[in-house]
Amino acid sequence: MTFDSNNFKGLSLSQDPQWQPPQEGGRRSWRNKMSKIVNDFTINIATANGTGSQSANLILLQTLFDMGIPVSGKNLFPSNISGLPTWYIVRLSDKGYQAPGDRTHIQILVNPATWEDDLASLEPGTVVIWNTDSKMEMNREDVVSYPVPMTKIARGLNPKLARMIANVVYVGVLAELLGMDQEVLEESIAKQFGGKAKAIELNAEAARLGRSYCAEELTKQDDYFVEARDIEEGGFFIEGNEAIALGSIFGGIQMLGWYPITPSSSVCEGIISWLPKLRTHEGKATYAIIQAEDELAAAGMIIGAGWAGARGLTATSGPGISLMQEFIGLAYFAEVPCVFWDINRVGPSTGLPTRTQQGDLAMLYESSHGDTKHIVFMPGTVEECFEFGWKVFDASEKFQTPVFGFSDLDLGMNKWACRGFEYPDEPMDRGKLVLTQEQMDSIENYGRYRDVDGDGIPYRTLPGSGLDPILYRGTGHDEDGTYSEKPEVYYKLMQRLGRKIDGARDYLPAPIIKEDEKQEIGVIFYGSMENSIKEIEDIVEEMTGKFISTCRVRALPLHSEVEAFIEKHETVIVAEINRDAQLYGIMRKEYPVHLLNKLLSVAYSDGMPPRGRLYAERIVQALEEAKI
Amino acid sequence: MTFDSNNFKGLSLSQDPQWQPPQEGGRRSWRNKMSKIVNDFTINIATANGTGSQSANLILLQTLFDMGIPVSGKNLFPSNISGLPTWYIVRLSDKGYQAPGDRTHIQILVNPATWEDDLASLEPGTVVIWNTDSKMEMNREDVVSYPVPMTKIARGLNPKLARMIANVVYVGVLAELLGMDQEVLEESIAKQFGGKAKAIELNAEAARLGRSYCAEELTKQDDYFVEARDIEEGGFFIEGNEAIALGSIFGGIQMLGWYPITPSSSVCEGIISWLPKLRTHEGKATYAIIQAEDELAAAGMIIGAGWAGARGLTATSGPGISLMQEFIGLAYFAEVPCVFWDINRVGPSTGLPTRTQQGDLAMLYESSHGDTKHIVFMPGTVEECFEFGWKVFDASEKFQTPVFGFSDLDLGMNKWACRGFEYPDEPMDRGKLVLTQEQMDSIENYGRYRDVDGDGIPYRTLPGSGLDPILYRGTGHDEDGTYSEKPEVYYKLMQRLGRKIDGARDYLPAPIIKEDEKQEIGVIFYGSMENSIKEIEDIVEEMTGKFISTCRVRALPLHSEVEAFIEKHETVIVAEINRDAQLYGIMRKEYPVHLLNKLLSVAYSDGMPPRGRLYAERIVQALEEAKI
Amino acid sequence: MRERRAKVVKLNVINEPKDSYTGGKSSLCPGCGHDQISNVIVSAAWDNGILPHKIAKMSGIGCSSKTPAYYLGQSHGFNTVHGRMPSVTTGANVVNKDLTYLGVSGDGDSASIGIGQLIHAIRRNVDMVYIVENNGVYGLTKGQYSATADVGSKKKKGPINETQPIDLCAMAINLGCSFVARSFSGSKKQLTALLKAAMSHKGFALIDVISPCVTFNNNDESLRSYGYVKDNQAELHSVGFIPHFSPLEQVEVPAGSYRDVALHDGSTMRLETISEDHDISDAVQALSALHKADADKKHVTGILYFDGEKPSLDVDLDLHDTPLVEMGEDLLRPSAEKLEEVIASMRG
Amino acid sequence: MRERRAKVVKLNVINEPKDSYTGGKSSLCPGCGHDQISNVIVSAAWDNGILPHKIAKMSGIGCSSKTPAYYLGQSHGFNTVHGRMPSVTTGANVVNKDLTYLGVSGDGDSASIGIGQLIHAIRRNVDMVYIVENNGVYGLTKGQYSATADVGSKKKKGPINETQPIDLCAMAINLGCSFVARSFSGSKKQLTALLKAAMSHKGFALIDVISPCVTFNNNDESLRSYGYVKDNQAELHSVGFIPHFSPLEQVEVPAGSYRDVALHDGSTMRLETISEDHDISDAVQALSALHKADADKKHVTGILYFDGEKPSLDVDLDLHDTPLVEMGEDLLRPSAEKLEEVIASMRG
Ligand SMILES: Cc1ncc(C[n+]2csc(CCOP(=O)(O)OP(=O)(O)O)c2C)c(N)n1
Ligand SMILES: Cc1ncc(C[n+]2csc(CCOP(=O)(O)OP(=O)(O)O)c2C)c(N)n1
Ligand code: SF4
Ligand code: SF4
Ligand SMILES: [Mg+2]
Ligand SMILES: [Mg+2]
Repeated sequence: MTFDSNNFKGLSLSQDPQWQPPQEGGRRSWRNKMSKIVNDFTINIATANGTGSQSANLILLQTLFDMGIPVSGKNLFPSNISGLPTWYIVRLSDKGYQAPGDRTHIQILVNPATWEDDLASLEPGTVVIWNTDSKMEMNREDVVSYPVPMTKIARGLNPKLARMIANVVYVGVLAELLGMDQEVLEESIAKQFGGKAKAIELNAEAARLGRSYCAEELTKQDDYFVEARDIEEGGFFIEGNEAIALGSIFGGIQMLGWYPITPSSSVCEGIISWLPKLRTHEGKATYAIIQAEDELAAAGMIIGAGWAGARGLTATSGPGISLMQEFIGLAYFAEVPCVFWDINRVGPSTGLPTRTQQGDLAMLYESSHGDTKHIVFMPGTVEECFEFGWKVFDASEKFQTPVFGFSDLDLGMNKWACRGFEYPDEPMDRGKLVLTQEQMDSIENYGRYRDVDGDGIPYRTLPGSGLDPILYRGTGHDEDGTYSEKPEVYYKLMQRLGRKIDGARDYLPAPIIKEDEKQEIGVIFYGSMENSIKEIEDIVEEMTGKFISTCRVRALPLHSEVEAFIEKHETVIVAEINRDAQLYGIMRKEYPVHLLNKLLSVAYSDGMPPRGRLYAERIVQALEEAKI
Repeated sequence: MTFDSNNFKGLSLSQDPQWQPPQEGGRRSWRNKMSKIVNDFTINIATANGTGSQSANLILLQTLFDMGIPVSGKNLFPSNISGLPTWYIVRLSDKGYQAPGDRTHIQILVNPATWEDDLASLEPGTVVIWNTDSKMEMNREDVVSYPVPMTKIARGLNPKLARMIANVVYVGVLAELLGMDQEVLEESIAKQFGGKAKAIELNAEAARLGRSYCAEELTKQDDYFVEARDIEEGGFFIEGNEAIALGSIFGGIQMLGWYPITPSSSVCEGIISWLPKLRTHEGKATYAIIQAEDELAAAGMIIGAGWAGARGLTATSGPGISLMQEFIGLAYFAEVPCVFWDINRVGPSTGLPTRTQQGDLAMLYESSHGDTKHIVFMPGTVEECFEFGWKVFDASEKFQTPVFGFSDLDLGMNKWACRGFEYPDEPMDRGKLVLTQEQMDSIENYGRYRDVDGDGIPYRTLPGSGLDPILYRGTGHDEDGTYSEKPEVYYKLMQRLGRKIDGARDYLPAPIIKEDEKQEIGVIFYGSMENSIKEIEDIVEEMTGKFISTCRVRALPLHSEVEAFIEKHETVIVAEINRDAQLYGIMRKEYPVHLLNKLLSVAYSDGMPPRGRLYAERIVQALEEAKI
Repeated sequence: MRERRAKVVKLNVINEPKDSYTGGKSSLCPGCGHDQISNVIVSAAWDNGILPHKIAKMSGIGCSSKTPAYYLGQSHGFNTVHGRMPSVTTGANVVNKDLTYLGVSGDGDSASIGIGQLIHAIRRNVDMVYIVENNGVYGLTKGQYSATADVGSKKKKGPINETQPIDLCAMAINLGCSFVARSFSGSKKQLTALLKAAMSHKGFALIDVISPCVTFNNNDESLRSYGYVKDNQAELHSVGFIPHFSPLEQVEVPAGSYRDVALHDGSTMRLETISEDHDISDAVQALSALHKADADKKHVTGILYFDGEKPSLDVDLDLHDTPLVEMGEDLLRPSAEKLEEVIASMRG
Repeated sequence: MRERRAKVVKLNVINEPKDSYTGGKSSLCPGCGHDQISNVIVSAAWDNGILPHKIAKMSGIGCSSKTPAYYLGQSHGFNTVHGRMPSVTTGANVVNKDLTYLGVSGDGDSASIGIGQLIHAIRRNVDMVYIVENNGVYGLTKGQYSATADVGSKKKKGPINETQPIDLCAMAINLGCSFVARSFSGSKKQLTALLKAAMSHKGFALIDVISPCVTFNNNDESLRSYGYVKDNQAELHSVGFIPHFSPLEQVEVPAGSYRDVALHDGSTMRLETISEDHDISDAVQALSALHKADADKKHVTGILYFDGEKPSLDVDLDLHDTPLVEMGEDLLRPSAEKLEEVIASMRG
């Protein structure tokens, strides 16, 4: 008899089925080594959700960040509200690596539910800081064990909130153990709790107690240390989704129609929370927000808004995109501007709602039945989330077509270090709008769907303007918008639509290319893989002695520079986070055959953010196989 | 100011924008030529829908067919109920060509609305039989004009029904003019009207009046004649959709959940009308039919039926497929058998609901968000519609996955000559069902999603059986069906699903290959293009002197013989009825690069059934360009 | 020279001739109830003196949903997808609240695929008129049963049609819809009055109009076969022959009384106009009247429920008076300083 | 040797212990109303003596829809997609009418995305029990408002929540649903009785159960912020901290009277059990009771409407007695002769 129960045990970073433990000979004996390891290790914190560990972890992250240490945090949370296992992975890396590393160096053990599996999966020599009040055993001899009575310490402070405060205790222990600055730690606590004095005091005290427990009762037996670095001015943490929200607002969003779904909800909730502060005029709203009854309605609403002449946006994830397919086809065919953000989670179907993937890309590009093709923006950083947040609107109105933003849970729901946002450097592009009779008169032979300028993009009038009204429709129509089933009319229309979208190629964000001189190996990637690419580069170099050039694709249809990049390199690998090699597939379809000869694919997806070593090894393997 | 009105004027076969009238020198002077043209011409009948012309046209078709003449009929009807222009194209061809030809040889003009355009588009020398009661002018001198007072003749017979009977009058005129057998004609009328004696008499009389009017008042001035041929025994006319309906019933359909949409409704209506006759047991139904509230519900219903252990089917068209995307992903991921027929009409969006296209193929193959891949059956003849009608169920239960049938309006809603249907030659394959405790005990380490046999296909139990119950789900699950977010569990599951569908390749219908010895040029095509391929072959040969081999793909994922076919030929063209070269795209993605070098694409779509010359010319052009 | 007398053209309050409100030629079947409704729309819009281009015509998919091409040729419109017109209208409405939104739908469009969107547009009280051209069948797909009440009272029912019909008016009243009325396509006077009131109403106004399909809605089981026709020469007819009918005669029923209307297929339908005593602010009374009418196999017409106080969606949203679509970059894009403030707040 | 006394295990009418009806451990928030309903399901199924494997557990997506994992571990089930459980159940039901279909859904699942399917399952009178675990919020996506009535009576409303809630019971009654009841997750006795009756009913049985979400449903505006908590130490709390609550106390309200129930957030809710005089066959009376309760800001519980005569879908379909899934090739595939006959008829 089988049904689901809470078996979330033992999610560890080394569970890639391909992964092999290092060979016996290669294993360094940790007890003999005394060299300091500074700012280059991974902390894995195993808790349960709903316990408040999230804020403790954010305090830890903020403290490290404010010490100037390059750091990243990944929240691996379950698809429920309270009580299920959650892991938080903090990676410190002077090299700036942001992917979860290959292994855990420091394990915080708080959650009895995953205790045994977490423990079992650790490599020898790992540091384990564990809650002695959890009634679980510490049965490994080959790790560095730091027992801490976290709950007891917390209970001493505030018995009612002990479950919650215990989390801050381990932050204090870590601070002492690794040598974190107490002042910075307390500032981080203050940031985390805004102005709430009582909460700040309570948490600061818990951290101090953790710290002094460590100082007094534990002896440092490990090599891990942190060291402050020069601080980049003005940096802060932000989630990709909030950056998109802000970008949308600076892009002049007028209508938000949405339906909640993880991991996209925070795009909309970000917009909802920022709009009143940023876009109120004479005490009134300059925007409309509607929580729709479902994704079909959300899509319909933004199409209605686009038809009426406004900038409408929705954000959703895979299941929502599937449900919006019919409407997307309408917007494509009737040429209505509207913006869809897909924050990808793991599919197919409901899949793993709280895990990350790049599995919807192919679907977005060819959304809806019949012959279609769509513009897709693919940010890879929080800065780009903001930038593309406003640019998508311009593209959508310029090309009079639905435009997708494509991000994922990893980029969208984790906090990333951000340098800041650049204010839009161009005025809003509302596209070929005919707003006055004068403008109308200047157009020769106006028709809603007539290609007057030869770029495939027609002019349009708006409802209420009194200028050339038409009945928009999803059925066949001629250049004036009149219903038509004529073969040549349909053929011409479809060819124009094809040209229109194709013409967007080089208007869209160009790829970010970093070229190695030798131009031997190129790696093409996109989106959140940005956060792993540096490590991938380094590991490939370490393994093969070869340097790689990288090309981060930022939009579909593919910019011509992507093709040029492939042209220049001997071998090019397309690395992505899905099973079916979706971007690689698009390239296979579109590129001249001589380029395909040098194109290889590394596609992998298991719900985890992309690990550097895993991709590096697969890239090396692909290179080797290709040589045969 | 523009809005749609009834401008359906002038749909003619020569309106392909690429089409050029023959050069001056090449134009034969029709008046001088006296050679008989037998069984090799095209009749175009321009009427309005709702006038009853459909039955007149079917009588004409049946008469020619029963005389043993290879004939085909295409109904080009509008997306409304009554009063809009409709064309019926009858092609006679001893060579067996079934595509609409390059031009009209005989035009029946009845509809004033399209009169002028229809007339204007005719080539000099065309025969025009026109209704003098239509109050329209016959202003061309260079055609062979046969004026007939059709309405007046009809009114004489029955004034109330004159609008309707007038249609049978032109059938009578044609019969006389071309030399059709009166006896066969009257038999056809009798067939058309079942047992209804009065209707038979009325229509037979109308045909006789038309016939005698022609004999008495007109002088034959044209070269067109029909001649009886040896009759193939047992042939009959049937629409592809009805053949699918019958196939489904002989495939043991248990549940039909549907929502009306042109051109798929007649699949369901066929099932609905045949089931009571074929599948009643002890006076009760052995099937359940539900007209759903929409396509989402229809999909849900057949998934429910499949989950419970029954054979469920729905039929729809593009917009419905778009709406079913989320559910299709669920069936893929939870591995629930169910069958979806897509009778393709012209997209995107509502598109041209009464025109034909192969525009949904790419969407079917990768339906739903995330990484997915599906089995698609693609019949090309009415016989195959029947055969695949039952085979899809076997495939779906065998592979425990949604299976698509893919047809189109042309194949589905036109009447095609059929030799008969073969009774299923295999018992129903219900797949790996565990129905008893004994069976269960014989499986080592049973788990709903465990790959016991290494073919990626697990075993399953049914609700109500008391055997190993599980909670099916669209979320991540392990081999026992238990909820899991573990990376390695998800990875393994997705790899297995990949292998499972991939493994279906050579189980599915192999392509139909006709090889030319030289193996120079190959043409790959699918579905309803079958009806044009012979003519395409002949025209290409005529134009280039080269013979071509053909390969009709009948399923996705692609059978290994398709690859072998490409391997063998120097150049291979993929010909299809869409804009974006969808099958070609799939091949580009999946085939080794060395094969892609010889793969060319000819994709074209304007809503019309594929015309032989148009494709042949584009094939020749592609070949020439490739040589540069 | 003689003075030429200009032809006298009747103008409405804003000096527009009726012609400014007409549309293209209908391609529906002769006699279809929907065409009568189109005529009423033209009259009501003209009577109400709305600027034609300040009306937005919205529809879904179906014979009914095609009609926006046949009226108000000077208005923009959107013939959307099947069953989803409410959401498109909602989105348009909130960004341009100054237009009069006139939605037309069918019973298939509204009661089956579209019922969720209809319900939620009612719940939000979107400021629009929503006409259901209710014929009990799917006209455009050739006569399948829909989920609403039959127009004919004696309709023989196949197995599918055992299913209880949905009364959209009762549903709407129960949801607190701010304006609910029922009428008949042949009751031009009543319908015009209702439509004028609905267009003036701020909020969601549902008008369920019984609008017979002359081609597919009839008493015979075989009605779903395209070839079936309804006169006594039935068996003489051909596949695909659609007889021509004249539109139904005008029927105006005084408040409180009823009339039996003969339909094309020979059946009759009983129309009762709701009495003047009916308290349109009492939802339970309205529901009770509908349930009673249902039991008595008749249709009660007129305004059934009205709530003039319920704020419409645009009001709920606290929108600025200027429609959003008329705002420029100055209002839509916050300043660079604002961005600095945002970033500063993030830096904490 | 001493004789070991076997532990006495209570068995039901079919000799099954209650254990045969339990499921996996719940992963819902401690104190969630949904868990109480799961317990009732276990009891009611056991009491009714249904063979566990003859029950099918169906659900959509949401905290509520996860619960099938927590009861009836010996039954097959299907946790489908958001809002679409009714159609899946309909398909399963008609091919295997011998199972007891027990659907569980949430208010988001039922009243928003799924309202169309719910309505049409009711219309068809699919033979199933449909429990709405109604908490007025989207629990699983962290507390957005749903389209149903608030559980707390004094809930402060943000702008979106001005929107009139949908009363699913009133909607169902209006549609002629054959069994309509309302209850409260904390009224174990009443709910068990209702559920037992519903499982025995042949036709669609809707039970709308008020089931408080202890984590997101509370009186404060900030309830949509995940970090918000509800005790007096609120401001001490952290991001992502979900306090533990005990389940609400049992409340049983005698017919005809009412009781005020205190919720976790300190608000109260008035529950009234419908009086014994209530005529459950009178739809208008039931609607009127609901409209009145709404006006009085209370919830009326108990069986509100019942129609034991309405044929269920499987009956309408005139199915053979043997469930379709149990038929073999002999019944499902017509003979070769039949095919010959078909072809002969085509040849005409
Ligand atoms: C998604 C989708 N499904 C199905 C159809 C086919 N379809 C066109 S109109 C129609 C029904 C229209 O019925 P109704 O709304 O009652 O309008 P009527 O024609 O009766 O006026 C259907 C099912 C479609 N266009 N789109
Ligand atoms: C198509 C789709 N849209 C959105 C979601 C995200 N989602 C999951 S549960 C849920 C709402 C659940 O609310 P409700 O039904 O009231 O259940 P509760 O959690 O309150 O018990 C939503 C919107 C989804 N899974 N699928
Ligand atoms: S089919 Fe019916 S609804 Fe459609 S146009 Fe004809 S009469 Fe009207
Ligand atoms: S979030 Fe609310 S509905 Fe969901 S489990 Fe927690 S208390 Fe229950
Ligand atoms: Mg209708
Ligand atoms: Mg809820």
